[in-house]
Formats: sequence, C-alpha cells, structure tokens
Amino acid sequence: MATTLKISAASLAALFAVLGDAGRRILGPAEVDGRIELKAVRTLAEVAGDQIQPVLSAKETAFPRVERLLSYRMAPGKVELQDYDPEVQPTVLFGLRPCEAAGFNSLDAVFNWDTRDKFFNARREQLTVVGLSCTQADDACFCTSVGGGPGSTKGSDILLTPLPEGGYLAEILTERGEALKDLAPALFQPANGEDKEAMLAKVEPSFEHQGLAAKLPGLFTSDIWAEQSLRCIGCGACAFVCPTCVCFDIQEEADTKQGQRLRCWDSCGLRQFTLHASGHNPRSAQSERWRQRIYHKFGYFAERFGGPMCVGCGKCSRACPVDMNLKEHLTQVYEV
Amino acid sequence: MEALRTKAKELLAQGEVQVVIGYEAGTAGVRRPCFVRTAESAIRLVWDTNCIGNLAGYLTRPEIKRFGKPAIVANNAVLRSLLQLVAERQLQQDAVLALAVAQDGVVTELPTAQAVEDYLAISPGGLSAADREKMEHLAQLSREERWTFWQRELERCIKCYACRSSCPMCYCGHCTMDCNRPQWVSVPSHALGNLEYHTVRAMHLAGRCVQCGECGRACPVGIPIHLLTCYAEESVHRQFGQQAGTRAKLDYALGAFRPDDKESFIR
Amino acid sequence: MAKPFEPKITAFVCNWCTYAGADLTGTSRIKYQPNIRIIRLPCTGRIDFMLLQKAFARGADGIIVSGCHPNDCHYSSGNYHARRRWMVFNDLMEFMGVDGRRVTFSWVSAAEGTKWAALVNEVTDAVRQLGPYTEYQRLIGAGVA
Amino acid sequence: MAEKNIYLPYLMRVAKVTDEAPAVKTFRLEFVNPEDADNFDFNTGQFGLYSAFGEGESTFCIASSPTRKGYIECTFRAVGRVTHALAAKEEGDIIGFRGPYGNLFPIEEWRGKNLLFVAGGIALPPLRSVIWNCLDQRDGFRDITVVYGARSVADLVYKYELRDWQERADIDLAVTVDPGGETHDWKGKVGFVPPIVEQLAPRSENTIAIVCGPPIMIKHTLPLLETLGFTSDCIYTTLENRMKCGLGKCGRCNTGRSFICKDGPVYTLAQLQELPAEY
Repeated sequence: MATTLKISAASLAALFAVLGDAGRRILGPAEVDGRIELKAVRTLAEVAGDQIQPVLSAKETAFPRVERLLSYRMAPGKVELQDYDPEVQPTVLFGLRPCEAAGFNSLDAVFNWDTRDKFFNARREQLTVVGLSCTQADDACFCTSVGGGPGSTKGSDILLTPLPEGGYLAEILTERGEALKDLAPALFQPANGEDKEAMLAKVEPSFEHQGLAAKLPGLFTSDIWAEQSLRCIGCGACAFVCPTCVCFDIQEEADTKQGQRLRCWDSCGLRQFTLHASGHNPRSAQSERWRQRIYHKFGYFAERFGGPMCVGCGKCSRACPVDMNLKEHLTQVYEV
Repeated sequence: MEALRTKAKELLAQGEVQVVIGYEAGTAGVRRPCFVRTAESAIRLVWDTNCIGNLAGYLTRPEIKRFGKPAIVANNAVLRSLLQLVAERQLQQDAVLALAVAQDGVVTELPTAQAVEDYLAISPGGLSAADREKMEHLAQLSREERWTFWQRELERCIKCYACRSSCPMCYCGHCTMDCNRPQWVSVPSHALGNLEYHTVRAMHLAGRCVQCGECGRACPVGIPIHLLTCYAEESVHRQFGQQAGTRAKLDYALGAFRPDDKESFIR
Repeated sequence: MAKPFEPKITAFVCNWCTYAGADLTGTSRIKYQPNIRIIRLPCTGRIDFMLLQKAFARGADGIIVSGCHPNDCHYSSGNYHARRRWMVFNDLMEFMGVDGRRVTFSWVSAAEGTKWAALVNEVTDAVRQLGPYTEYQRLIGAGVA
Repeated sequence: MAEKNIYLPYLMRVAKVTDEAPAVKTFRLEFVNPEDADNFDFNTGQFGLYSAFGEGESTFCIASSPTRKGYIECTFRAVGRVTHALAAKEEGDIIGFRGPYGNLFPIEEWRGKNLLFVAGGIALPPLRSVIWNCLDQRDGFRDITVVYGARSVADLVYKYELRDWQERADIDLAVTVDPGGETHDWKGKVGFVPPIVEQLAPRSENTIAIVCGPPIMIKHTLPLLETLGFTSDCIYTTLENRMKCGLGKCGRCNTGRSFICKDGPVYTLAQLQELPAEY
C-alpha cells in the first residue's frame, strides 16, 4: 500500500486550503495563551514548529474527556431511554508525532476487542492522521524502547518527514492517507531516494520491552514498586495525558425528571478507582496502584494484545508534578 | 549544599531522624522529592534555586510516616505548611525537624513549631511578586473579563487532581470531591464540573492556604489555579487579619468568628 | 409569541428567622412576586456555598440567602459563622467573575414580614432587569462531547 | 446502519420486592419490552449492571436460575449511592439492566458429581442461582450439600427458601449463625462457617465445592477444603470488583492478567492462585 512521495513546504501550505475546502477540520499543535495545545488551525503557519509535542495527547479526538453515552426522561413508573450518536466532523490530525499516532492502535484494541464501542469508533473513523517525524527529542522520550521510533509509520495515515533540502518526504500509508492525498495529488511529487533518516532525532533505546514484560511476573512482590512510588502523589496527570491510557468512569448527571450518562477519563493511580462502596479497596496503597499501571501497560495488555500499551512519548513524565520519569523507572525495572 | 548533606548524614547516622525529605536531581535539571534513609545516601541531596517544590505534603502521607521521625529540607513554603499542619493538628509541635537552608547554604535546624515560627518572623515569604502582579492584573479587569479569563482557563482542566494531590493542606482522607451521597460536585471535567471543583477547592483552602503555589506548578495544563486559593487566603487575611502558616496556634478562620466582623453587602 | 422573561429566584433561608418572617409575610396578607422558591434550612450555618452553586447549575437566575440578624441566631452563633464564609465567598465570586448582583445576602427576622416582601420584590425586579443568567447557564452541558 | 450502543441498558420493571435482611432486598425484574424478554438468556454465574436512573449503575450477580424464564432476580445490600437508590424502588418502578456479562459456573461439566456449596452472608445470592439451577435438573447431580452462615439470624437471606431446602430430601442444608447472633428460638447451628464445614467433613471424591463469602470466611475455608482432599481445580468461587463498563474496557476490575468482568467472575481456586490478591 505504502507509496513514498515528496511535498514541498509551499505545497503543504496549499494542502491546508484544499483540506479546508473539502470540509475537513484540521487539528494541529498550535500556540494558545502561551501554551502549545492541539487546536483547530486553518493554515500551516499556525502550526507550532519548534516543539516536542503538546501536553495533552490527541486521544481526546476519539475518546473525549467527557462524552455522553445516553440520556433519559423519568416519570413515575416510566423511563424513556434515548440512545446517543455523536456528530463528528471529518478531521485531519496534522503534525502528530509518530509516538502519538501509534497510540491510537492501543485505543483501537481496547475499544474493539470482544465488543465494539460505537462512540469511539464513530469518532475514530473520521480521523485521518498526518504524522510528522521528530527532529528533536528530550529526556522523557523513549519511543525506541517500546517498538517505535522518531520516524515510525505506525498509526499514521500519512507520515511527513522533514528533509535537509527543505520540504518533506510523504509516506502514504493507508487508504485514508491515499484519499487525503487524492484531494490534491498535484501537490505531491515522486520521491527520489531521499534519506528519511537524515533529519530524524536520535533516541537511544534504554531497555527492551519484551525483556521488560518477561521480567514483570517475577517482580510482583519486589520492593521496587514501593521504592519508585514513594514520591508519587497519586494524581491522575500521567494517565490523563497518556495517548494510550483508556481507563474510564461512567457518571450519572440528572435532576428529578431527566438525566444523562457520561463517560469520563479515569486513572488507576487514583485511590477512588477501585474503592468499593463498602470501603474495601483492592489496591489501597499507592505502590500497588503504581505497580498496576506498569503491569497493565507492559504485562497484561502486552499479553492480551501483543505489544505494550505505551508508545514512549514521555508525556506522563513531562506532566508529572514530581518527576516520575517513566523511562528511568522502566529502565530500572529492566535492569533488576 | 555540602552543609546540608553533612547535616543529613549526621542526623541519620546518629538516629535523630529516620528519614530526610529533600530534593534530588531529576530529569533535565528538575529538582524532585527524595527520601534519604541512610547516611550513605545523603549524597543524593541537592540544594539550589531550582528547589522550589513544596515537600510538606509528604509529612502526612502514611508511606512516609511509616519510616519514623522525619527531617525536611525546608524552603519558606515548607516552613509555612509545617506551621499550618501543626495548627490543624496534623503534626505534633516537635514531630518534624525542619532544615531551613539559607541562600548561602547555611543550614538552620528548627526542631519545634516555635522555632519555625521565630524563623519565619524574620523571613516570612508568601505570595511571589509575579503572582501578586497577576492577581492585581486580574483584579483590574472588569467582572465580565474575569469571568471570561477563568472560563477559558478552566476549560483546560482535565480533573486529574494534581492540584489536590500536590497540596500540603489537602490531606483529607475523604475529600468533598469524592463524596457522592449527595453528589455535591459533578465528577466530569465539563464546564460546570470544573468551575464547581475549583470554587470548592478555593473555599476549602481559604484561611488554610500557605500560598506556596504548588497546585499551579503541578497543573499539567498550566492553569494558574493557585491564584484562586491564594486569593481566598488573601481575602481571609484582609478581612479577618490572620494568615495561614504564620503561627503554630491558629484557629481556622472560617471555623471562628468575631461578633463585629465587618462587611458591607448583607442587607 | 415569546413570553416576557420571568426570573427564577432560589432563596436559602434559616428555619427560625427568615422562614418565620416569610410566613409572617403570608399571614399578614402582604403580596409579593411569585418568582421565588424557598428552601428552608435549619440555620444559615448550614447554607454551604455549594448549595448556591447547585442552584445556579439548575438554572436559577438569582439567589437570596437570608437568616437571623447577628446576635439572634437560634443556635447562638450559626449566623456569625455563616457571615464569615459569605464574606470570603462573596469576595471569591467577584474574583472568579461570577455576577455578584445575582446573589443577595440579608438578615430577615421572624418579625420582619414586610422586609421580606420588600426584599423579594426588589431582588426579583433587579434580576428581571438583568435578564436570565445566561453566562452561567451556558455552562450547563458545555464541555460534553 | 448505526452500531449498537453497548452501554444502553434494558428497561426492567420491578415486579416484586422481598425484604431479606436489614438493608438487603431481592428484586424480581421483568423486561418492559417483551421482545427483550424473548431474546434474553443467561448462564448461571453471570452478572449485570443495574441502573437506578438518576444515580448510576451498580454491579451484582443474577441471583435467579436460568431455568426460570421470563424474569431475573437480584439481591443486594444498600451500601452506596446506587444501591440506596435501588432500595428505594417499589413494585412497578423501572430500573435498568445491562448484561448478562462474564463467564459462568460450568455446571454441565459437573454432571454426575456431588456438589458442596459454602456461603457466608450476602454471598449466597450467586450460589442460589447455581443451587436452583441444579435443583431444577436434580437428576443430573448426586448429593447436594449447602453450608450457609451469617452474622445473625436476621442477616440470613432467602429465609423462606432455606426452610424449603431444609424440608427437601434431595438437598442437605446446614445453616449457622455466628456465636451471639442466634435468637432464643434459633434451631440451626451456632458457629462460624469453617468449623461447621469441618464438622460435616464432606467427601471430596467426585465433589465440586463452590465457595463464596467474605474474605475472612474464604481465608479459613479454603485450606480446610484442601485438607479434606479437594483439589484447587475442584473449588470454585465468584469475585466481585468494582466495575463501570462490564465489558473489559474501563479497566477498573483488572486483576492480574484477568478482567473479572470478562474472564471472571467465576474462578477455580487454581486460577485464583495465579492472580494477585487485588480483589
């Protein structure tokens, strides 16, 4: 399927106009109130250039922080249920880093194994991911340790990689990517053996994820979890910014006559997550919750779906108020 | 920094304390909390101008309390938190040995709340100049502009509770936010839920906030939420003349009253 | 045809003074505007600011909070405690940009039936003038995908 | 065609409310939509999420037997927000039900065997589904023994059925209450469940033990059963963790490599020993 083309910066700018005319909403990392956030943009110029990635992940475009699942009206002896179908605009996610793009694969897996989640799928189906390879990385990045890389094509429909001579290598990877390219095929030129690696960031692998997964079963009772989680304050920042974390809560909001059921993000790091109404808590200590986070991502999920539930984007480490650096912690576990 | 390491080493070696809560080098120049339990590992401790986080939240955590008597490397925020925790009877007068480190690296041992109080009387700290400026700027806006400002900011809130978790005064085992009978505040991070949550937080910290700004630093999406609690605290200070984290014996401002409390809006 | 706007006013009152005062308004046959929904609580000390939030979240355009005059509290100091909290809450509302004109705090004793009627009329007129509290009501349902 | 909303519950009418014990009630639920009733089927051991509209959903097992068609029953204790709201429902009120979810008690594999049920307190409901299922096909099984205990006489659930079982010849029932929990006219046993099991000393050959109860009961019963010769693949239990989706997505009930809502709630002791004790 994959074809490799080239696109100049000017043509890429022109592509934005084409996409807008075709009724596509374009979301890209851009500056808002002094912060880089994923926001609706119309031109390439609005897209923030010199940055690693926004704080929040793009998962919100398919798995919003709060979404309606159903609503109802109540009367004595009567309840009228109302199903809900989200209205979704065709959207291009522009400039997603390869790690974040790969994150969608984990979400796809959870929301579609066994039963299909129509809310996620309705949103996901409208997304076209135009990835942008990384030319810089920071101390939180570890994509290469979990099967990704600064130029990895996983999860992207089109992957753009900056070239030293200007412009981008454009790998058209999926039918969706093809459809997007076909909106303006003239803007793309055939590639000519350009070196994709030339400008890519160098991210040295710190550990090897299969090896890590193999280690976990033997470490369940190890002190390492208590030791690592000592400074963890038990908030949900890591999970909420994570492009692969999918755990959610279902909340009811109603008055006496009507109500709705909402789904919102939740985190296994929060004490409330597993707390029973009786007061019993299967994971009552922060160390147990930290261990669950690691085991779920690198053990249980990997076992069920064949790879870690982590793309090494480092968002959790950057968002953590107390610098719980995931790469560092995983490396430590790997080296036990 | 050497003075601090030496002191920590000495305290641990002599068994005066079982843990030193301090800062260590973290990712890319960040200073993060660390818990030194042996004299040999005192070398991990660092002290410089990047040590801005408030470590006092750990003093009430069961995981840390388990270690035994703590010493804590203290900037002004930590010292104020310590006093307020004593005032709220979360810590005994002499339960913590504070190690106040001056700019020049000199370490002062403050073994009791009284010592902390005396030390703070000389160097009180409080709201930073930058925060004071932001707060004054907001106060000058029109009411509608302030509403718009806060709505725009709070729209970013994802209810990760990093603000709550990082706050040394948010030690409650069962927070109002977690009560669901009745469900006082909506759980989802939609517009209403976010406004309600942050109002509750500010109100519940009025008269208790030590103005360390930790919640604002903790916020992953960069909302200056500390301005809310700091403002509520200022309001208490202005109207009732008392300030959290300045005295070891301090009645909760909103749990007390004076018959002649002055206001001008009740009809 | 659009009906003229009639504000919804929620009143949180204490059982011993203002509620009795409102009762007196009724038994004295003093008429006042019917826009108000009275919620009786044991004491102003029980009127948590979260109740006010709930009222706005359910679409109130204006709120009255009222109880015994200082020194008259049935429980001796509930209203003093309440006053302190209102003083801070009032301040914080202002800082957060909540429209303070929509919340009226007052002391109405059991003997002040006329004051209650006048207060309700005054508040109702003022809020009618302000119009619906759309600023706040826009938040209901906002941020839900 | 629009995809199905997997979070949409069936509407159920509360057909009958039975007060079982303090704060414990049993609901008989009938489908509001007859079509739903026709298409609905479940296996013993499965659970569902019950909605009190306006308050939310709560998870508990289906306490009736799949051999009884046209309705389901559930027994719950009013503890939290949803269960309190459910407890306030009366006959004729509408609640929601999502399910059936989870795996099952493999009673087909148990044919021709002796069955030993050990239950404590509010944990009888999941076993009651199995017991009735087996009693309704009584020929398929050999001896059926039930040991059931609660803190006090008042805390025993299904008192009317216990009397019924007491009188039946094809089921051996021992009911016990904790010391001090007996009333002056109590005719059953007094003592904790494990010693009563020990007294009865049930045979382990060709026997399946199904155990469900509070952790302290489980803790003392399991080693006892093992000394009696029960192997870990012949001891079954059912777990209940907090759940939100019931569909293996929300992550809440995840325990080890298992999602209790998908891979459970029924586990053999052998399987349980593979999981971390996060339940």
